[in-house]
Amino acid sequence: MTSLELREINKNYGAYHALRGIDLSVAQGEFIVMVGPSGCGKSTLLKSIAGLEQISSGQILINGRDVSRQEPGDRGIAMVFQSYALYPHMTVAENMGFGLRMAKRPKAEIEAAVARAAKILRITDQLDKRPKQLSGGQRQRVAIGRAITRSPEVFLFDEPLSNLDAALRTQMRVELSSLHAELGATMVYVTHDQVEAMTMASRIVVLNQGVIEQVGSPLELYRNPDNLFVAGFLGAPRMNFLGVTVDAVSGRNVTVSAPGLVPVTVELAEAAALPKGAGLTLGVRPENISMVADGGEGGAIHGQVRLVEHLGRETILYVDAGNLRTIASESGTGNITVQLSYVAPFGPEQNVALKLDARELYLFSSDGGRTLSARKTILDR
Amino acid sequence: MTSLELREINKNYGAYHALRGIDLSVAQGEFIVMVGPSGCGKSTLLKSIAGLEQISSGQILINGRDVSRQEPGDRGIAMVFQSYALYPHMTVAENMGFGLRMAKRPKAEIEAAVARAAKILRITDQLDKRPKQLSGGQRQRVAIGRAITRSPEVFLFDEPLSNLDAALRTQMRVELSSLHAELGATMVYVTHDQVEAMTMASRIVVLNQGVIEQVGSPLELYRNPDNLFVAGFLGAPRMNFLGVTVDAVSGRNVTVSAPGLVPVTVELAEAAALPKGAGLTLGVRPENISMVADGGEGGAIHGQVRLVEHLGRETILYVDAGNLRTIASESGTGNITVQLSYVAPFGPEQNVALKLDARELYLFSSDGGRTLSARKTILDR
Amino acid sequence: MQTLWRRQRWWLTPTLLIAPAILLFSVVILLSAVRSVWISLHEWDGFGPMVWVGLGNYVELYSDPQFYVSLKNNLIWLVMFMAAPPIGLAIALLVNQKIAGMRFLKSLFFIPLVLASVTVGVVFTWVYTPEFGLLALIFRAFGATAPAVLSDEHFVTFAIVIAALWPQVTFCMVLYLAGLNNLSEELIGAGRVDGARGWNMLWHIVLPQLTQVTFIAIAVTVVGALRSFDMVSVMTSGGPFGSSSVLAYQMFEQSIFSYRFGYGAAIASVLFVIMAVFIVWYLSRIIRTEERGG
Amino acid sequence: AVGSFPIPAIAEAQEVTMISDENNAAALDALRAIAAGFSKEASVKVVINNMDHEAHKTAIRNYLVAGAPDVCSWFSGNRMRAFVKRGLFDDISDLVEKEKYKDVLGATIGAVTEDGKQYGLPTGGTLWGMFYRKDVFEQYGLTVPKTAEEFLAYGDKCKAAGITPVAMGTKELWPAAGWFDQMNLRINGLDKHMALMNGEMSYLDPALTPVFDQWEAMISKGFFTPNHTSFGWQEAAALLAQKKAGMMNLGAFLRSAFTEADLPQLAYATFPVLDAKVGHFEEFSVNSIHIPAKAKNKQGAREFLAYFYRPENLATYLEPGGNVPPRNDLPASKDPLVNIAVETMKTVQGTSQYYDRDSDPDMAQAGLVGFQEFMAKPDRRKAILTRLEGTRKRIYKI
Amino acid sequence: MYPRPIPETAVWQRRIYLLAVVVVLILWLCPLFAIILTSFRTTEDVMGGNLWGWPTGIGVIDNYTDVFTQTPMARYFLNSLIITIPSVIGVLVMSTLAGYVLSRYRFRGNMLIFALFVGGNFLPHQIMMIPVRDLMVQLDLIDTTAALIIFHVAFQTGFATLFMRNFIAALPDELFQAARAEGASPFQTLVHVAIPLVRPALAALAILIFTFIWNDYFWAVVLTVSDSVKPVTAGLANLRGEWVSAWNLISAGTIVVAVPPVVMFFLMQRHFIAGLTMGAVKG
Ligand SMILES: Nc1ncnc2c1ncn2[C@@H]1O[C@H](COP(=O)(O)OP(=O)(O)OP(=O)(O)O)[C@@H](O)[C@H]1O
Ligand SMILES: Nc1ncnc2c1ncn2[C@@H]1O[C@H](COP(=O)(O)OP(=O)(O)OP(=O)(O)O)[C@@H](O)[C@H]1O
Ligand SMILES: [Mg+2]
Ligand SMILES: [Mg+2]
Repeated sequence: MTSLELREINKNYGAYHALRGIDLSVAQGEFIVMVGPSGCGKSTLLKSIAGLEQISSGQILINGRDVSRQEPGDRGIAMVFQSYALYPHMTVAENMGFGLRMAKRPKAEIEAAVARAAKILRITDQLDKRPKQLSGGQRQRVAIGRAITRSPEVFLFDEPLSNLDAALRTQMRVELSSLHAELGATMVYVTHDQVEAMTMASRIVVLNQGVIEQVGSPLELYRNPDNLFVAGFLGAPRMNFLGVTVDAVSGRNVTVSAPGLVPVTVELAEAAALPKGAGLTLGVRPENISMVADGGEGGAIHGQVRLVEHLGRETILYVDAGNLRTIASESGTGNITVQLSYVAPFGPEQNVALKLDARELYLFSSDGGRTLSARKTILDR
Repeated sequence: MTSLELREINKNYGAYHALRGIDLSVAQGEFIVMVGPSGCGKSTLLKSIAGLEQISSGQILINGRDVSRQEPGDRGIAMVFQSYALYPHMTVAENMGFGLRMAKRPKAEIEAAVARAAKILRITDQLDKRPKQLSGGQRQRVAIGRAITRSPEVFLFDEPLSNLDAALRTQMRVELSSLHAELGATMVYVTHDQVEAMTMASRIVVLNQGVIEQVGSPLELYRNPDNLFVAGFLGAPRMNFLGVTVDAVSGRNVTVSAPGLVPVTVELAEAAALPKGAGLTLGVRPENISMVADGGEGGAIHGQVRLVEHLGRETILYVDAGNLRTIASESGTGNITVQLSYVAPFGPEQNVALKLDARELYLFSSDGGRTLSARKTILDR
Repeated sequence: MQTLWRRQRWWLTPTLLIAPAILLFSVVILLSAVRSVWISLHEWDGFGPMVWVGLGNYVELYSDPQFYVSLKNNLIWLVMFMAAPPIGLAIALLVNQKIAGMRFLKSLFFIPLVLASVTVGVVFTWVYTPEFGLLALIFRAFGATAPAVLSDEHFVTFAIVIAALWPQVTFCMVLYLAGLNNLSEELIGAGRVDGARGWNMLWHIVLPQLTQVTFIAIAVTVVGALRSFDMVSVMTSGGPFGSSSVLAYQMFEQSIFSYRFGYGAAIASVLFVIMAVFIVWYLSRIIRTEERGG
Repeated sequence: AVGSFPIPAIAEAQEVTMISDENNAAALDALRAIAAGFSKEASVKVVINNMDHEAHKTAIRNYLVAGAPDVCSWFSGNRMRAFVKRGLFDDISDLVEKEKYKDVLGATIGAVTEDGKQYGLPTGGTLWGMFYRKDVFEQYGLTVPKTAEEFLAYGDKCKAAGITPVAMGTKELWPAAGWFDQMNLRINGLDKHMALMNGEMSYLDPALTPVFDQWEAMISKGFFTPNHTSFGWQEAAALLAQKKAGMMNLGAFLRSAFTEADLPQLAYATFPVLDAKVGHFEEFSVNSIHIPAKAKNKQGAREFLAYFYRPENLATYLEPGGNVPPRNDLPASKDPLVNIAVETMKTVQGTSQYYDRDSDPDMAQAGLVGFQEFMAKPDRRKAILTRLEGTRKRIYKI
Repeated sequence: MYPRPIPETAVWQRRIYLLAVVVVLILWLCPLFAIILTSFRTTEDVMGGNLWGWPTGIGVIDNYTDVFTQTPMARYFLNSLIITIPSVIGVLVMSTLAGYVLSRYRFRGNMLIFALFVGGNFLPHQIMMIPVRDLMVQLDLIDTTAALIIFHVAFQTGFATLFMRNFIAALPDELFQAARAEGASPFQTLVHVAIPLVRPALAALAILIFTFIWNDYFWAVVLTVSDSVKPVTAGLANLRGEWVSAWNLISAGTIVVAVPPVVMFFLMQRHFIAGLTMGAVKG
């Protein structure tokens, strides 16, 4: 059953076109995670669904009802605001119970719901404080608590865990997932956290400049991004993009190379007439690059280590690959990011060779960045 | 040279003791990252350093001057507030230039500084907007911009990147690091992001309930946590803690076991008189566990897969290890977290055996969680 | 019914909420205002038959020298009264401290507003009285003779405005006291970090947060200046020889003393047109400020 | 004289309400006592609502139109006429006839008569004249000036002695007009004065020239309190009491400025004769009491008026305020100033009320301002008079 | 809080500050002392032109008792309360409702209605005398407290609406959005969100409106004649004579009449709470 349906949603702020023709259909009980760069319109979309922003055109249906003209309170939604929007004059408990109180629920029920939410959120001992006496993360949890006490049909979460520490975040993630499972409610969840997106979502929606770039399951998006934008957006550190030219095409295989890059062969999604010498973009995730000390064999790229970041066990290396042309890289200077899942014995200024995992290469057209390479298999569970 | 020195800082909110005897000495140009659970007092400490909260006792020295009684504006600090605290009546550009304007800097200089910060923060085209018209992430960047235009002696950042998307965050991380290198300013940086903490910090300060648990370089803290709290706090997913009893002690080696856990031997920091049968906590990071299908050899723990989370390349598995007693685990039901750096072919309900990396085991005393195991070597750069 | 209500609630509720105020206000105030305009087109002594004179009253007003004197005085009032908001703010800032006893002192600061305007006028007359007045006493202490300000065509309005400022400042003080309680601590903190203090803090951080209050304060001050009546009536009756009259007083004088309601209403209408200019400017400012998010 | 069934509804209708503007506490008490006496005698309840004088002037326009009481205070003369013309006061000629008031009222009846009908009863009058302190006169060897020349001499003598010849406070405007009235009466006589008051004479009439000439002479000689526009009459009267001024043109209420101990020093003199050919006219303002046309209980009001107007009642009411009784059959007052006034009134050939009571209110307002301005800026005489004339023309549609 | 609170610990600073405030207060209230001193004076003293000097004779008790005996002051006091309290409540209710709608709803004519409220506020009220009187006659309310209450509520609503609108408009938008999202009806939002947050404003408004209505005399004169409905200002005016004004009594009366609004101010300060909206939103 379709729980939430967005039809051709447009939203203008004066001359600024914040949402452009958003079409999305969400099934009952789905967990939709919305990601996209800052300012792409995620909050605007959530507020539009909630009815807090008047959409400029389009239709919003919740459980089949057209709610486009309905009051937010009548839409059966609950929302966690990015800016929290806590009632400063109410205690935490009052903040969380407010929605139920407005719905004239019995006191005992309200108290029970608040206590339950507080327990999940670990703020039971903060219930009598007021928002101004709370830390940022505590405020954020109150904001979440306020939404979950109401048990609505659709939850709208706007970066609800951004101010929590890792441990709490992991835990909240699990809690929200189990809440989701328990209530069977539909959730629309905005986050910038890759892990949250990957682990919680039934489907991820990638938004960019007010447009949906791709919708799909997390692994689908990760393994088979529709385009360069999605490929670059999911995965941290992000995929490396190299400017390459076509050397040869044979059936569904294309060989590309670039100055400083040993020719590599990539399988195409479909046989295509790629003229020789055409410019394409080659994508390779940092984790699909392995390193050997210079002189080691099989290196496709040679370069010099610029910066090493140790994340405990993992190591991220930024390698300067000389005259290799990288696209939209972090600092614009031909750096390639490599992520190793071991404590790597490389230091800055060391010359290294990089090996690319041939099965995990992506090819994108240079116009619009459409993905050209073959779909990668996704492991079944 | 000591840039910032905190001496015995205490801060009470009424009866609540938010900071307890904080002692810290920060050298000129250091990048201190402060981490700790939500509500532990990080923001309070930053505000105290800034002079926005009156400390209850103690002393704050900046570049040798005792600033405890000085006005925030005189302390030579700039701060990014967790709540942004943008001036709603000023445009983005005015917000960012305000500090310099107060310092009566020439207009051209202000404009240049603002333009530069805006470029770093990618908000050049937002300069004429007012905070109300910005998205959450854009606001946060303005708040950062406001701090960096001022180029102060000490920067105080309170979760400055929490509302940015991964790509932008990575980029901002690099930008802030290079800004740090360029200015040589001292930075105190609060974050919940493990990657930021590990990559940016000269030293990490772990705060817990108003007390400093440990101070040290990222890898130091990661490899050699002083106690169970620090061990659990750094690293995501967090370290697994198992309740174990001492089987035998021989010199600096202790053998521990538990029902469901094959005895393992751990090297102690120093020879100690651990009575046989004494209760200890064994720590092992998810990444130091490897999995074999049940029946595979070398398994220290046997269990059943509960949940599999695919993060693209990595996989996180939650394994139910039967009657093994785990401590302070995420959902309290004897789950062990395993992180594999490959797309793992395990599915829920599958029986598995877990192998622990013997060199990477940690032992903690059961009283207070002091680390008992030997120091792990840290790879030199 | 229930669903109808829920469906229509978004416009019904605000309509119902604002209806009583609009209803009462229109019936009592607006209708009266309209009737005043109607009256201004007549010659009328307040009880007899009204005689239609069209724009006659306005024509007469146009050539009435007293009208220009009053108008000029109103302008003086307007300009000088603009001192009330800043002084009121200054006092509000002075007393906005939590110290034992401050609440009591605050209440005392408030007294000028509650004194009957007759008394205020009289007291200030005492201040200005030649020979016995406070001003005279002070001047005498320095061996000088105080000017008889209330007898001087040129000084008299200034003297009255000063008296009228006393309660007006208090009025603004109360407004600002309320406003100062709505300041955002966080913004002030940010300003402190940015090095704003003293005047800069006030000007760049605090005042912008007080714009809404300042709007109110300016409105009441303008209203006070344009409606000024009591003080003129008590202190000089518009004298000496009409030189301190203001439009409202002239209107009152014409209506009540001279039994010329039509003429009085014409003055009021002109006064109102002047105010309308201000109101338009004022509202456009409010809208602009709000759009900025201030 | 009322029905035997005190049914509440009727009793309500039988109530007599009165609005007074009595500000003398003792006089108000007397009024209430009279009301109480009437209530007892007639078993009709009398409710007295007292109002302050200034507010009453505003209020009466409203209550005469809507919510009228049964009896109200007001002023005789032109101010009464304004309401009579609008039919707002009841004709009480019947009462006057029945109680034969004409016999006891003498000339003052004219003040409440319009077109031969009476619309009110005069209550108390104020006789205006020059007041001075006997001890001051003794101290400086002054004598009461009886003629224009004597007055000028008096003035010079005062100036020499360092006191102001005439205390004057024109903040309330009317004292300047009173001075004009006095001079005009002395120079042009009552008829011409009333012609001016009634709008029948021009303010530019040459007859007024000597008035303003002589007045200007006094002003330029500095006979009046300097900065008189800063002073209300009370402050000016204080100057007299404090021996800083020689005389003051006012009514007997001026005594309130004197302490109990100083009162015996206060003396009255008529305004000096400026032209011997002109008869003796005085300014005598009379307050009055009326029945509004919209009164509910006009019969009760008449009964109450009759009761109130009994000599003994009227006397107790007038005594505290020091007002001159309109009836000639009242016992002598304990107040010597009142008795002097009564005596003076016997020789007077005619009275005016006061500038602002005699002239059209619109004109009066303009005139009051004009005279104040003249006193402050005598050189503007021409402009002022031209302005007044313009006002007169407008009002009387000439 | 701004200005920055002087810390509790700086005892001396606090004392000196308080002292400075008292000094300013004394200068500020200079004219008031003339009134107080005058209310102590005897009539002779007043007539003697002793305005600023020390009273030569003490007439305090006489003066203050006269205020109550020469006029039905007690009755007037009661009337004033009967008029003022419902009026203030009425004004607060109406203006809060209207201000809320005007600040939180965008609809066509919003600004026009607001302009009318503001504009009505600017009318010189004397000009409305006759129309208002006629209205009250038509409603058969003339000479009742109801007439005064209705008029005051209507007239003050103009200013009060301007006041409340601006204060409510200054509250963060997100709070209202949150309430809407939580299904609070507009009225519930008003009661549970807006009103608690504008408490200082409501208190200030209550004080001001109370003062204005308490001090009104003009409309009392226009709309009432009976002592049984007149407010306390009438008593004050009654102390002024046709010719003679006993300033000592008037001063005493002024002080007596001024007491309730000052007490009101003192009590209402309880609601002047700083930082009410702290912690509400990030921004
Ligand atoms: N004004 C206050 N009154 C009482 N308690 C307060 C006040 N401000 C903060 N606290 C408490 O002090 C503790 C520390 O707050 P702080 O804001 O420093 O936390 P934090 O470490 O920044 O947390 P977060 O990561 O959630 O931002 C919290 O438990 C909070 O509830
Ligand atoms: N009231 C407004 N007026 C004009 N522009 C606005 C307004 N509100 C938002 N915008 C613009 O619309 C765009 C989308 O904003 P939105 O808040 O939806 O972004 P977001 O995707 O939530 O970003 P973030 O991740 O930073 O929160 C932004 O570029 C923002 O500047
Ligand atoms: Mg957002
Ligand atoms: Mg914090």
